[in-house]
Amino acid sequence: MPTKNMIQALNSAMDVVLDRDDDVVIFGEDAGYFGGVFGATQGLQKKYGLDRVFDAPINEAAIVAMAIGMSAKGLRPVAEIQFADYIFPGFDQVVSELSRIRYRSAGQFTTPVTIRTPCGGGIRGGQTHSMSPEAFFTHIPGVKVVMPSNPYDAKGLLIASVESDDPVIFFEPKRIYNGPFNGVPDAPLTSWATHPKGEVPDEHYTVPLGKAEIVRAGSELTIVTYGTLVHVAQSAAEKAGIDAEIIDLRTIVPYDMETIAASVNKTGRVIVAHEAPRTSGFGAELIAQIQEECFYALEAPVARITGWDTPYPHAHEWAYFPGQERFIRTMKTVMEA
Amino acid sequence: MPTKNMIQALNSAMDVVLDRDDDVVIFGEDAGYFGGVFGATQGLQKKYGLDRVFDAPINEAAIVAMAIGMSAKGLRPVAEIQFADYIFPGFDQVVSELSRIRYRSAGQFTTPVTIRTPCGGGIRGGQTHSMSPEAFFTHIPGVKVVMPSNPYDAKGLLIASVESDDPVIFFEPKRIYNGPFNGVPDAPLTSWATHPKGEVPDEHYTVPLGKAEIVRAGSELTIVTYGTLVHVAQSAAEKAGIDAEIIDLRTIVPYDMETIAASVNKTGRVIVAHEAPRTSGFGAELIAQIQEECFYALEAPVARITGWDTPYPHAHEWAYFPGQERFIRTMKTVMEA
Amino acid sequence: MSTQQSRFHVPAPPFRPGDEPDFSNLDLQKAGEAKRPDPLIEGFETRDLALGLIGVLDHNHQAVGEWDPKLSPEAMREGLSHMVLTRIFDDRMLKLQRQGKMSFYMKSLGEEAISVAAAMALRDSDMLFPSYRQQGLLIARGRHLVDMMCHCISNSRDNLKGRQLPVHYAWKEGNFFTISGNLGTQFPQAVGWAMGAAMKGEDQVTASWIGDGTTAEGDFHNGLMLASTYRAPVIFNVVNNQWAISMYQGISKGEAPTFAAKGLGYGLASLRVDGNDFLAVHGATQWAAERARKGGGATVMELYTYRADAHSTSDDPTKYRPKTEGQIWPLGDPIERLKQHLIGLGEWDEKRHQALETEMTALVTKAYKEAESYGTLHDGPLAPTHSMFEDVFAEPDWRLRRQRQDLGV
Amino acid sequence: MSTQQSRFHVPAPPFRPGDEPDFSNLDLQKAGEAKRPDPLIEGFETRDLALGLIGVLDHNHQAVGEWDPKLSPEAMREGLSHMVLTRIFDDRMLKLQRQGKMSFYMKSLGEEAISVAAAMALRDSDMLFPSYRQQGLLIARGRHLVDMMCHCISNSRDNLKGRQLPVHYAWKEGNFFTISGNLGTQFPQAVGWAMGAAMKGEDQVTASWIGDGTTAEGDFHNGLMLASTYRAPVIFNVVNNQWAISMYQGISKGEAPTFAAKGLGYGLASLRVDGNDFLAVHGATQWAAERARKGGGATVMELYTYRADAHSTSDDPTKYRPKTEGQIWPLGDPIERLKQHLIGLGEWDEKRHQALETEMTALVTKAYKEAESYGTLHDGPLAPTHSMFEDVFAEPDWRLRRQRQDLGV
Ligand SMILES: Cc1ncc(C[n+]2csc(CCOP(=O)(O)OP(=O)(O)O)c2C)c(N)n1
Ligand SMILES: Cc1ncc(C[n+]2csc(CCOP(=O)(O)OP(=O)(O)O)c2C)c(N)n1
Ligand SMILES: [Mg+2]
Ligand SMILES: [Mg+2]
Repeated sequence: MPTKNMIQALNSAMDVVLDRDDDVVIFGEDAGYFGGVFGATQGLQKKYGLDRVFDAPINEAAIVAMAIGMSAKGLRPVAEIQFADYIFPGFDQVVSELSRIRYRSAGQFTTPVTIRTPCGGGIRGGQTHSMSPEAFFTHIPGVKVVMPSNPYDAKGLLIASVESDDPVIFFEPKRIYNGPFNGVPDAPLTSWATHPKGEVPDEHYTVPLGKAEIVRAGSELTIVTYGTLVHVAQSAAEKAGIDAEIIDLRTIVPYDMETIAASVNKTGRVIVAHEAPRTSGFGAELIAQIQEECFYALEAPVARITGWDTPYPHAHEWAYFPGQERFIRTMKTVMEA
Repeated sequence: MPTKNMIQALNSAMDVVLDRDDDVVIFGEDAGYFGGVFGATQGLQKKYGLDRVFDAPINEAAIVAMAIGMSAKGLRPVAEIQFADYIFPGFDQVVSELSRIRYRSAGQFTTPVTIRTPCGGGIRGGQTHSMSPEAFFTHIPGVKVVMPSNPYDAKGLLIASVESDDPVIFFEPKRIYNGPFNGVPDAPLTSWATHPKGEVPDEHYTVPLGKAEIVRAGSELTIVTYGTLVHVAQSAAEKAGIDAEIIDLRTIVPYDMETIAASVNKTGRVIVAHEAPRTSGFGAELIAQIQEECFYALEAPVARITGWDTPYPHAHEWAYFPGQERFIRTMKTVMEA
Repeated sequence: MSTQQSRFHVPAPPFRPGDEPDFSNLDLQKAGEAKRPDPLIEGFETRDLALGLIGVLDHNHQAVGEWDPKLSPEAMREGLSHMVLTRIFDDRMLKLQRQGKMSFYMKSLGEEAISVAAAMALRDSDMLFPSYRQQGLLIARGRHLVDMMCHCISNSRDNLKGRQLPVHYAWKEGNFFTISGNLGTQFPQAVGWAMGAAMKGEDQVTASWIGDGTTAEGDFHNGLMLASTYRAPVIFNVVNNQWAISMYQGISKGEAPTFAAKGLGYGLASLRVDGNDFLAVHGATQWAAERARKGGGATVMELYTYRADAHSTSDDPTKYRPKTEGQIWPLGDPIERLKQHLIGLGEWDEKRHQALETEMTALVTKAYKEAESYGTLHDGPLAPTHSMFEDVFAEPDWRLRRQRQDLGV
Repeated sequence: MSTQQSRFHVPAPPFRPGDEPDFSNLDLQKAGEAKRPDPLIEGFETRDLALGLIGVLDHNHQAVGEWDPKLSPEAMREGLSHMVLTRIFDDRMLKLQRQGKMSFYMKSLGEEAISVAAAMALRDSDMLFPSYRQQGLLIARGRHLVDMMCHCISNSRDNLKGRQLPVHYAWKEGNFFTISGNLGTQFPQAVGWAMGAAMKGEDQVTASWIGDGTTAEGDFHNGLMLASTYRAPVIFNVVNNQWAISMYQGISKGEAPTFAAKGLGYGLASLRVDGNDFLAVHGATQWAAERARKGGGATVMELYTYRADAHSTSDDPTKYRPKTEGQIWPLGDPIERLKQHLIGLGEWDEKRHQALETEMTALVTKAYKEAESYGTLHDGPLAPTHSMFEDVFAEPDWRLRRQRQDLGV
């Protein structure tokens, strides 16, 4: 089986959908000729032509709106927002339009748009190239929210997103584009080639939206997370020698509460983790639902590992990022509670 | 003591700050000559002149940005966004700019802006005049979020917001502009004149940001809420004959966890309630923090009473709005759990 | 400009309540004077059209000049009939709103030519992205009055299942996009649709409408900018009815000479048109559609008119403008002008006009009777309550299913 | 325009890697030709200036025409010196970035006149809202190199406490606003500041800068629209360096004849200026500042130039444009042109120029030595870790205090 890093897997997913469906079009800032600042669309304009893969003006609101119009017309646009930090000029078109057109037209018009955008810190991007804004999108009725943690899922989830008739905001944790990350700042880069999920078929396949994956089975503690932190959690569990069950949500909305509840009912102890700021982060939603459904199984308060309620600082990036150390500390606290 | 409805109280607050501080300026769509579509700024242009109170073009991003520039220059702008549903074109200027200028300039520039905006349903406004988008703003480090539930607080909190050196998003639950609302759709309108919090001094006073108020003391159950639902909760408690302690947050960020925890530790049972959609609503944050701090005091899962995860439908407004009936049902469930 | 010191400046309208309005020094280009260039002219070269005023019907109600679409009397009578119906429909709906039959209403009084003439100049297959004040498009495209009413009173037959505020229509079979309550969002969406049509090799044109106040929104720019980049086959209509709720057009126009001139900076064809002149709107729309269909890209069209009634059922215009302003508005009334033109041609008379009004009134009355038989917002029946959980996604997820259960519907 | 069918269209640059770039048919107005109207001209009347090109230095390096600011030789030498220092500073920072001393860097190679001449034409009390490519403003306003470097290497003396990516300076004493990583947001903010100045009765002018690609953003429109409405004393600089990372200017310009022309639709004074001509930038900025200070409102100024190096340390431009494009760019190099002008006047020579370069290089080297003594991003010391919890609010609330405790700092 060929190995791919996450960028290559995403590129392969777009190649597959462009090839199978003439209605798929791809655009974004620098996404055409250049192939994107991270290279995710590299080679696609050359292969499919300027009509299918093209550059878009620097205006994220216009990019989302154009995708809406195209999708209502019958296309399946895949729009790239260069960094998740820059999605906010387009937020109104997501909240007020993209998410609601099916609803407000009672199904007459639909908007099967996929918005891809790199998120997260750990690459010294400073406060405007490091955000994890997924929680904002989880509060919008009518959009699905996805964040893969590895190349295999990235490709399968992206194809599923493009093929979905619902709009999907597809977050790509850029820190792990080139390899998994254990959450130790100075750790040497590991490559996806050495990871089982680095094996990515060239063909079409999907990973279903709405289904979490248990990436580590365990009995003492449940960790619910997604994106880069899946790997940090795994490394921390190994290092701490705690038999944690680690759930990679993959799809954030709708989240797979069945898988979460089954695990929590088994372990009785839970940590939810994300890189975004703590207050009103998606961890809060998970906790609210977990305590509602598994109250009597809980043996300790559900703990949150999150970014702080500050912008993502450039120089103190590693004091902000929830790394291995913070995971281990919190795991111990929860086990002792 | 003079009585005022909420619009009059807000108007009086602006009158006071305009009078005391030459740096206060007020603007918004229709906010100048006309005095705002709800009349909150009525008479102020006439009294203070076109230089202090004026109309703004229909562009919410520009309104926020202009406020930012003015505030950095040393003014204290109070900007009105006509409906909270229309704040999203300005979301980027809030997330990426307003909230961060103090931080990213290490205190060299500050942005003491107050953004007032009417929110919430119950007035047959349909999906674009009914939103309660406060949760989005609670996830942004660097902005404070306020929502009063009565005229006295409205005036005191608005003055405190304008005088605060931090940016404040000030939500006004428009359903209760003219009188408290018990959450029963066909109930006759009651006036603020009959409510103790309808007594509003003409002079300057403040209600401190960050301090909740216990609007009903009780021993059996804690209800944490804000805005319109404070009144619905009160009416439901009376009707159901449950001795609920009702906490009106008043400031949503930073929320008054001390008051909440003290109450929860006493009652052991909790409901959090808001009108906004459930998933990732602010209730989730409250629950996450409550279970963290009061885990061992909790006798039942914390329940959420919220809007549904749909847009606010026009015709089925009352099936969406969390009214008295839904409160009573949930209170009983929590008491029986 | 002769000021010598920087001062804070806020534009103010010429007249406020209490003032005697007077438009006698409004300097408008005369009907028939504007030249009609080839529709494939370079956009930036349309400067004179952006600053002038395209008119066809002169003060004697005669059709003059190059922009006359030379419609047949039948076509003009059809236009007249649609406009009359639109106005009578609006009047009835307003009354019904006052009677509590619906929650909200917005009339298009004085602006009927803008939508009706555009609908007639476009093909039925052309796509429309309107705002809330172009009900004439629906009328002209033959939407059933009963269906329009069922939406407005949010009853069991509302094709939007009661989810939208009245007048926020959506009608896919009529190529009429779902109207947003959020101003301006449809402009860049219309470009996306138009790009899609071009990608698919279709010759469909897309037209969109916003108001003068809405040109201030970022989405106005977003739409024009996108169309300028991708040369999209789209018509951007700016309905300059002088008012945006209580704010006069100067608040959004600023120092711009006209709203049409805002298109020039994007290199788009830019026209200013007498919006109360049915023939001018028709001729200009035809021109813009031809330009779009032939690959010339977008046109920005300012339709100069006057909002003759309140903004909506929620405001009282006498609070912010003189009551008589609309009456003395120099461009007159679009129905009256087309009617007089037809009479001048000997193709119409007062009696037929009265008969038309009577007929349309009866149509509206009959339609409302039927519509009400399917329910009203106040008394029901509405769409089934559980339908409020549908169409959030293609399929409801576990959260929506559970919430529906919670509500017990 | 001669197309006859609507087709999907995406603008493409004239040259891509592998092509032989050739600008010989770039039709640019000659230096000295543009007329200089009174600064209080009506904005819309500046059409010729928006389509032309204001230039002062001709191909013989002589100053010609009405826009010549007639600077003293001292002033020009000062400008030259600031530009040389800016370039040497950039070069050194780039090298240090390559050595891992900082995380990121962005040069302004070829664009030095744009910032230096503007800073010199404005008063020090005028307010600046720049983008990330106007380091020349800081140099010309005399910011200490050590302070600039301490920010870039995020050390213990970084006045931004390590919170911002390198080159995202903020310097309040220098009236230099905090640079945002989010493109374009500063344009409408600058208007707010300018309005504030006007409200306070000050004659301060506010100037802001964005790139050609950024004109596509809604905030470009938002800024111009606000300034047009409130007649704010602001100068909107659009640095058209032909590229926005990998996208050529056509993607944001679309069918517009020039970027300057985008200002006309707002009725703002609109100028297109040779951005590689120090004297033209100076003269035009002076004109715009006079206009603003006298109450004439805003000016949009396109500065026509070429981004002579990579976008930032994160991209390789040979992947998307011919390597030689910058070398054959017809407007030459701003330093070389001012230098030759001074030599032509007998006010400068090659020897002095070399001495200047040597002196500036030494300055930069010395400054870096000092800066490094306060730490580097890689090896520290940084600002104290607990400082990351400060300045979120005026006072940290309980959440921030607790989070700081959690982190143990
Ligand atoms: C984004 C947004 N902001 C504000 C509003 C509130 N609003 C509704 S209509 C209106 C005035 C629009 O004026 P104009 O564009 O001139 O259209 P007209 O009503 O005159 O047809 C305003 C401010 C809104 N609906 N959406
Ligand atoms: C809102 C936003 N979108 C996208 C980006 C990513 N980005 C950074 S610089 C840049 C190109 C800007 O080009 P231009 O405006 O021409 O300025 P130049 O770099 O040429 O000076 C892009 C797309 C950003 N910083 N902010
Ligand atoms: Mg209007
Ligand atoms: Mg550029």
